[in-house]
Amino acid sequence: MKKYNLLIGGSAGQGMDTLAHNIEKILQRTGYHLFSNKDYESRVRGGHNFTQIRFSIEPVGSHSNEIDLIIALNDETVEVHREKLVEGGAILCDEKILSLEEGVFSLPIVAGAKEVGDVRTQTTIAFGAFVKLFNLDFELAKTIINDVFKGEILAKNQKALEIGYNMAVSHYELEKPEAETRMLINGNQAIGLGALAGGVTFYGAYPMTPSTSIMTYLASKQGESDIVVEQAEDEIAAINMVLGASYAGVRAMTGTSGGGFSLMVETLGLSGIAELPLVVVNVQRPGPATGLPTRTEQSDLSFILTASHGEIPRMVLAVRNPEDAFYQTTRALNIAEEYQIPVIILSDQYLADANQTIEPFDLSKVTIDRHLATFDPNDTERIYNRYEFTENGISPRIIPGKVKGQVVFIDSDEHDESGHIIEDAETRIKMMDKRMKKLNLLKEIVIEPEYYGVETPDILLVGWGSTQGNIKEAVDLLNSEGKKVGGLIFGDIYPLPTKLLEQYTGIAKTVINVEQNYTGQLAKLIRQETGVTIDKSILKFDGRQILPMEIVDFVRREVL
Amino acid sequence: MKKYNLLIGGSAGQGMDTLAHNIEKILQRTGYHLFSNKDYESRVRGGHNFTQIRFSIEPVGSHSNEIDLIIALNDETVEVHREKLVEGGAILCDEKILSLEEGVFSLPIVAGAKEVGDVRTQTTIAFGAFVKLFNLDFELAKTIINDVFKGEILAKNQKALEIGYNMAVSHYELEKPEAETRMLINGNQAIGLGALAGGVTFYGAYPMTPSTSIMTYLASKQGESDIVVEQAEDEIAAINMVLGASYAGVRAMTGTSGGGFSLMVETLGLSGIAELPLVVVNVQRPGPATGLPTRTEQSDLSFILTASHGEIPRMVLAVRNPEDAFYQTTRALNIAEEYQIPVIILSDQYLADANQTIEPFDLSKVTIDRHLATFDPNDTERIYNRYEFTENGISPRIIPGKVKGQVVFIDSDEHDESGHIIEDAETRIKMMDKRMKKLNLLKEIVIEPEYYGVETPDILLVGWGSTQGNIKEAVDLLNSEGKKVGGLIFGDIYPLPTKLLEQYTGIAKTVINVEQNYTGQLAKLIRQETGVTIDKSILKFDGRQILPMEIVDFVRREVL
Amino acid sequence: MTNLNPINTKQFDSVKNAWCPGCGNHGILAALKQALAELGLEPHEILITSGIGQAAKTPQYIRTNGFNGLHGRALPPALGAHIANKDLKICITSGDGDTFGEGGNHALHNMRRNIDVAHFVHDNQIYGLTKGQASPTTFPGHVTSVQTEGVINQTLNPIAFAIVSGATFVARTFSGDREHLVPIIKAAIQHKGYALVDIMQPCVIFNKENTYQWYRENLYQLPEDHDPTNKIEALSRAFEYEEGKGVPMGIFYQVEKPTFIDQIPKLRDGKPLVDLELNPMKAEKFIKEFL
Amino acid sequence: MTNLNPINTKQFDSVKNAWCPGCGNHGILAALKQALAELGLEPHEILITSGIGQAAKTPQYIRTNGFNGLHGRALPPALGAHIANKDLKICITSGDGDTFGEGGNHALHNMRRNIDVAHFVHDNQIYGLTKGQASPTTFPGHVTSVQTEGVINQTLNPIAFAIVSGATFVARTFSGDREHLVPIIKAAIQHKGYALVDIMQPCVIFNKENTYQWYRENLYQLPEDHDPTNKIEALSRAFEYEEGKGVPMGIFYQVEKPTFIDQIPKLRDGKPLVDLELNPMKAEKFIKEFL
Ligand SMILES: Cc1ncc(C[n+]2csc(CCOP(=O)(O)OP(=O)(O)O)c2C)c(N)n1
Ligand SMILES: Cc1ncc(C[n+]2csc(CCOP(=O)(O)OP(=O)(O)O)c2C)c(N)n1
Ligand code: SF4
Ligand code: SF4
Ligand SMILES: [Mg+2]
Ligand SMILES: [Mg+2]
Repeated sequence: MKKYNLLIGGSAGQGMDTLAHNIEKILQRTGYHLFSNKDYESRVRGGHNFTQIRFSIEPVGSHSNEIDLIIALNDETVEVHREKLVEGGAILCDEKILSLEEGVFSLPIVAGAKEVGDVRTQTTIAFGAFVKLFNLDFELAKTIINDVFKGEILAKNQKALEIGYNMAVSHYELEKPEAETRMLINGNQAIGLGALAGGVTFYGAYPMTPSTSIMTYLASKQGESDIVVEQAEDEIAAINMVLGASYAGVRAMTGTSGGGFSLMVETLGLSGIAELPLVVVNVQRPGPATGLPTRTEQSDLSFILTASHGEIPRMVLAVRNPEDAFYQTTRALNIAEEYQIPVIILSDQYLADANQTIEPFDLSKVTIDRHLATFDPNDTERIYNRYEFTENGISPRIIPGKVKGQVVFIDSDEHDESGHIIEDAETRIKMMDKRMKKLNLLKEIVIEPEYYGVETPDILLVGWGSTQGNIKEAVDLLNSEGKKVGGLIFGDIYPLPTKLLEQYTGIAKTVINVEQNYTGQLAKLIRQETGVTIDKSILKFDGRQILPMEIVDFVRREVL
Repeated sequence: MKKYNLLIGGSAGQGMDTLAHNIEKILQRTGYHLFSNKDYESRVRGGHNFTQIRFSIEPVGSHSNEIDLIIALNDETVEVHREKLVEGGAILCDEKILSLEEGVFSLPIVAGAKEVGDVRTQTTIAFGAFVKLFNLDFELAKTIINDVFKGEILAKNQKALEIGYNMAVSHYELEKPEAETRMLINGNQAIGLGALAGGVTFYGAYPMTPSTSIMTYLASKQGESDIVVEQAEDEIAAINMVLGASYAGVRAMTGTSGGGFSLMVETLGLSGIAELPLVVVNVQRPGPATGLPTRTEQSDLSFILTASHGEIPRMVLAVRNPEDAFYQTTRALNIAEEYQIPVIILSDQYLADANQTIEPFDLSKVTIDRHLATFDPNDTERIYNRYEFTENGISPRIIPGKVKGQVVFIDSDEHDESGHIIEDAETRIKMMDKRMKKLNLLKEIVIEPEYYGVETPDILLVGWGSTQGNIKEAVDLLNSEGKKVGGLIFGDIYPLPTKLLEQYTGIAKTVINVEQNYTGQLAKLIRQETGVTIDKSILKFDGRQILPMEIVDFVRREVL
Repeated sequence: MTNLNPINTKQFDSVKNAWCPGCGNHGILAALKQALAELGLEPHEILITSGIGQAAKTPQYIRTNGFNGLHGRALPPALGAHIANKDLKICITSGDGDTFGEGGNHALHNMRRNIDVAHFVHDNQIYGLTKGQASPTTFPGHVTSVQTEGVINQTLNPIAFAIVSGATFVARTFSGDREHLVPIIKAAIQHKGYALVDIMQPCVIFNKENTYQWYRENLYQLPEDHDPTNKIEALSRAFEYEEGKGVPMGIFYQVEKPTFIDQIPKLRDGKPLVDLELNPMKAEKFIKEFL
Repeated sequence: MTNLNPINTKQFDSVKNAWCPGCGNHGILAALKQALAELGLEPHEILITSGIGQAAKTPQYIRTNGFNGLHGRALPPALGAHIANKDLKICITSGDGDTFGEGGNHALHNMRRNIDVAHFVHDNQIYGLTKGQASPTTFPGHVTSVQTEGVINQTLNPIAFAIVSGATFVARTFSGDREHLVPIIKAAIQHKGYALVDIMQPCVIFNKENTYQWYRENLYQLPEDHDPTNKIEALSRAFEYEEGKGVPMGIFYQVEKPTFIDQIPKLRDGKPLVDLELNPMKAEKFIKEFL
């Protein structure tokens, strides 16, 4: 089936988020696959925001700029987006915005809301009209309204739904999907859920777009789960709180965006030398500095690879979709505790805010491996040493306060096995080796990137993180044109897994990195680690996620 | 002439610094070249500290562990260092530490101090003895004592000098140097002096070893120069103050060590997007975190290359010796203002604390190029735009408050030419291009590394910064053994100058990077930027500077 | 006195603001323009610094020199610019979170320095731009998306904090009361030393507790006989805030003390640093010391 | 009461310290061991956090659980550990610079939280470890290698700062007066809520102004009838410090208020977080919400 693409536009504060949510919910529950993404400005009221929802009976992994239906809550939406309509595309809006003509569903939406007695119900009226237009189940629509609205506004919205439903006519004849149960979830929620499944009981953070919704999601679960969420006075406090909690034996996590991450880097080093498990999520947005707060970019990779003065072992995981976001978060927590290192999860605004329908997470696949040591409290001869030298560099870890007579001492200075400051060269060398050789262990567990495409590609697209869906759709489009294309999309990114990379760069004639940054950060890492030089770059740094068609156009134009 | 190597050891607080200073001063003023370095612990009293002073009638650029004379202020010094004595080496100490024997100048130093009536004069007694031992000019010694001591302790030290001088016998017959005027200066003082010569009038910083002496040096000049030094409440404040001062039109600078630099990285990005000139000195010490506060390392390079979220143009200069430290500081100030970017000067504890005799700085070689624009205040039609688009990306800069009717607006958000927040893709792309293309301009002005050695080397040693002297001495030693060796030592490091690198790596059979870090950070940069893979690595990360002989031994052992 | 003079305020007009309709920031912006105009200041003579937040966007919307820096970092650039050019009139316009949350340490230490700036805290008792988390000035019990069971921390009292830290002019006013606001802004700008003005500013979207109406009901004037030179009296008044007596407004504290610049003779008596001639030869005497 | 019990304090012995002979830190360390012993606490029950500095080395020299973190960051790990395991008795031992300079923002906000910790500021009124620059508590006029014309900033008053910020136990004592020091340390540890103890600690090397003798001459006890529950009275006493009347010592302020943990029912009434069973299946119900 064709993928239908909706665009819902208006200004901040008009209730677009609720409208989009309702539409997504009914599509999801009807059994469609969908992918929706948000484009919004850094303001609370006014401006121009929009959400695009693409749905189909087949999986959808990317947004697209070819719109089938615009739902316009204001004139600006029509002006800005009309040109993106495909042939046969249409606009649904109030009669004051556009009057009835071919391709315009001009409806008395505002009048309807007046009838209800609350202008804010406009969006529910539009929802009702949408349900009718696409021949969706009215009862289902009602359930959704009942879920979303509470109190006195519920009745109003129920009424609005009916009015909207009745003012439209059924128009689109869609293939009906099989009834399957899927989750509708975005990247940040998936990370939050991963934290809960992974046993995080303390989340300390400072608000920063686009990471804040991880915090608010977890905060909303404080009543029904073990988690405690504490808002820090600043990001330095956030990461240090989390380290303190981790030291004391719980699974703890923090999240932020680039600017906040910048403030955390000294403490990242502390986690490395103190050998304290730490998971930090960086939901990237365009920098530098404040940059474009509500938009997307992948420009913190180079920074994060070596962030903090001095040298520590670390692992960097980029998440590619909500499923990845969930499972990788649970894995990151295990890795951090097993190797007693910082693990950084890289996401971005696109993924953070994009709702997708996916298979429900399988909790039986999730394990919580604490890697805690036991220590016999009756063995009074033995003294616990936090930094005991061991073959693989990982010292047994116990929880402070839990073994009578034994203490756990951690130190940000260079130290001996007991954790106390040293000055001598010999101990320093042994401790550096102890810590840094964890990188070798990590190299053994890194997961190879996903390869997608023809077996022996002429053209290899290399990317990482949230561009996965965009690249894969481009691969399909190009291969359907008869090209031989493959995509290699990294999730685990440091230490860099090199097997598939070397294999496919060996085969392909043209290797192209596709990245949402200016300097081609993955390409630089690849060259540094493997010597492989990438031939061409598709780099986008305007705050908007790349479209599959942009990749296709580039390849058509540049690869002959 | 042979290089003489002295080691002065004792515990913190015994006055070793003064003794070392006096010895250095008399050697310098006599006309010797000298190189001295400090090994000290992170404590104020006690522990074991020592200074090594190497001098000769020829230039000396490195320390060495082959000691000719130990001046021991306590037993520990003898125990720890005795084995480093060369054949014919000797120890000068109090009679209580060692009694008279072959190779021991056992003198009644403590008794002498008692005679003076102040135990602290021990070090001046030792100085007096040293002067006699080496047949140096007693009158010159007196002048030095008169310079160093003030008030009532001066008389005591004058007396102590005499007592010490008289208790020793002349022993060493040194070649007399030509009387030439040189400066005796360490790396931090040279940076401070560079700041003064370069027109810095505001230095804002937070104390952190080993960078603090830049601040105290500049603070001590507040009375006699234009500079104002302000101690910030933390490093975030320090760098932001400096940016504010730079914005307001003065030349401003900050300095710190790795941990403080970690806290500054968010603001580094601000400097990039706001296009504000900024010079930051990072005097490196071993990390991660608190690490080894008083020791040396070159482990912040990788970090600094990409420090801060998002992407900005920047320049990174490593300083190799006090001369470099001085001239590069003045150059950094010019570059920062010309390109309106952050320039980072990388030094380290070894260089910071090493006193060296060098040619007096030539102020006629120093220029202060402000690159400020003029703006006609009568042209009321024109509106000044801080971020005006220009061909090379550099916008005319005026000083706020100096042009009636015109305002200067800078912004950490992505902005338009006037500095105001934008959300659109087009302006974003233009602004990113505007800023990032400064990197191309920088590539045109980077200075190639110093090449030292035979014309067509078989073995190429590649290093950067403070290891310059150590590597050069190793090159000499190896070439004197009949090997064909060259050293390529980077000063300008980012953007990486590649001409000589490509030339010599093309010639040499074995390329070896010599670095004071664990991961071979320069080697990684070289591979990333040029694809050149380094064959072998000499990496030292124990907080002690590499000795020329360590390099020599490695080459003898590993390169066949 | 508070009559709007359209000719004078127009020079401060800048780009259209992006605040919500009804937001308390509109009133502060207008009052600030009016105060500057009434003081006869021109755009190029003024520098406004801010951090990040809704309040912190103020410099975007007023035509003066502006340094719209990082979240929490409005003050250090103000200090740097002040040292560099003491002739600039410096104002800081920033939010409660920016000032006392991320930026708390800078507030504390710049008050200790008693630098000559006027610091306007747009105190909406919430993080506005990031959509409604608690700020240090949010009242206990206030439920937000993060403080789901209500705020439990002691409210930071901007007045008491500023008095103890060393500010020499400490006042509270209300963005909804132009008659009170403009004179206080002017007095703060005219004060020599650190002037902290806590401006109650309704956030009509994310703070449904401290609304216009709530402020109107709870704000009250300090008594006529309040002695603003008495630190202890000022603090007693300040604490009425958290004792639930309401929100006192007016000038709590004002004393004359040497400012930062006053105490550095070179800066006090000399030309602004920015006007000094730069010449490498000035370093010649220092080179000699190393010979 | 303050009799040293050698059997009990020995369990706290750790590595040899690297402080200067005569340093005030020796007295604090000894008193802390004594206080812990007298309170019957065992090493594994206690967590001491600190930042970086001479004072901040204290956890190195006492055998308890220890988190010797980054400069200025003694408090956030204490909070994190406290939330994770409310059973740990938490002390913070850090310098005046660590606490109020680099760490000022954390001091402010953790006092607002009224977390149940005992915070001992080794207040030598100087940056000791970095060799004698001014700290926030250095007195005006004090000349250092950076403050070459003497300190010009208002002295941060730890007592007033803590009272205003929300600490619920605020005291000053002297490292040279073991009879005063040990009981105050014990009272601070026993207090439920944030206890801030400003311990005057001579730095015999870098602070030649505030010497043992200076403190002996300038310290004086709060009057017998001082009411530590009266905030305004406590502040008045605190300000005597900067009014040049000398350095008052004793318990300025002590009130009972719900602590941070008290206000989070789950933490107050439940097991420590660290003792909860972790099980992925606990997330099952949350997955359902996305269907
Ligand atoms: C380092 C950093 N952390 C977090 C943020 C996100 N942030 C922007 S504004 C803000 C809070 C604003 O609150 P306030 O200062 O009270 O301003 P308001 O919006 O309420 O006027 C936060 C947390 C940021 N921009 N930078
Ligand atoms: C981020 C960072 N900045 C600066 C330093 C350097 N530093 C170490 S201790 C210290 C000050 C110590 O003063 P204080 O806290 O009063 O402790 P004291 O040594 O006086 O006991 C400083 C500035 C550091 N270690 N880390
Ligand atoms: S969210 Fe609140 S503070 Fe921000 S503009 Fe809207 S009303 Fe004002
Ligand atoms: S320098 Fe001062 S604070 Fe540090 S150990 Fe010595 S006396 Fe104590
Ligand atoms: Mg606010
Ligand atoms: Mg101190």
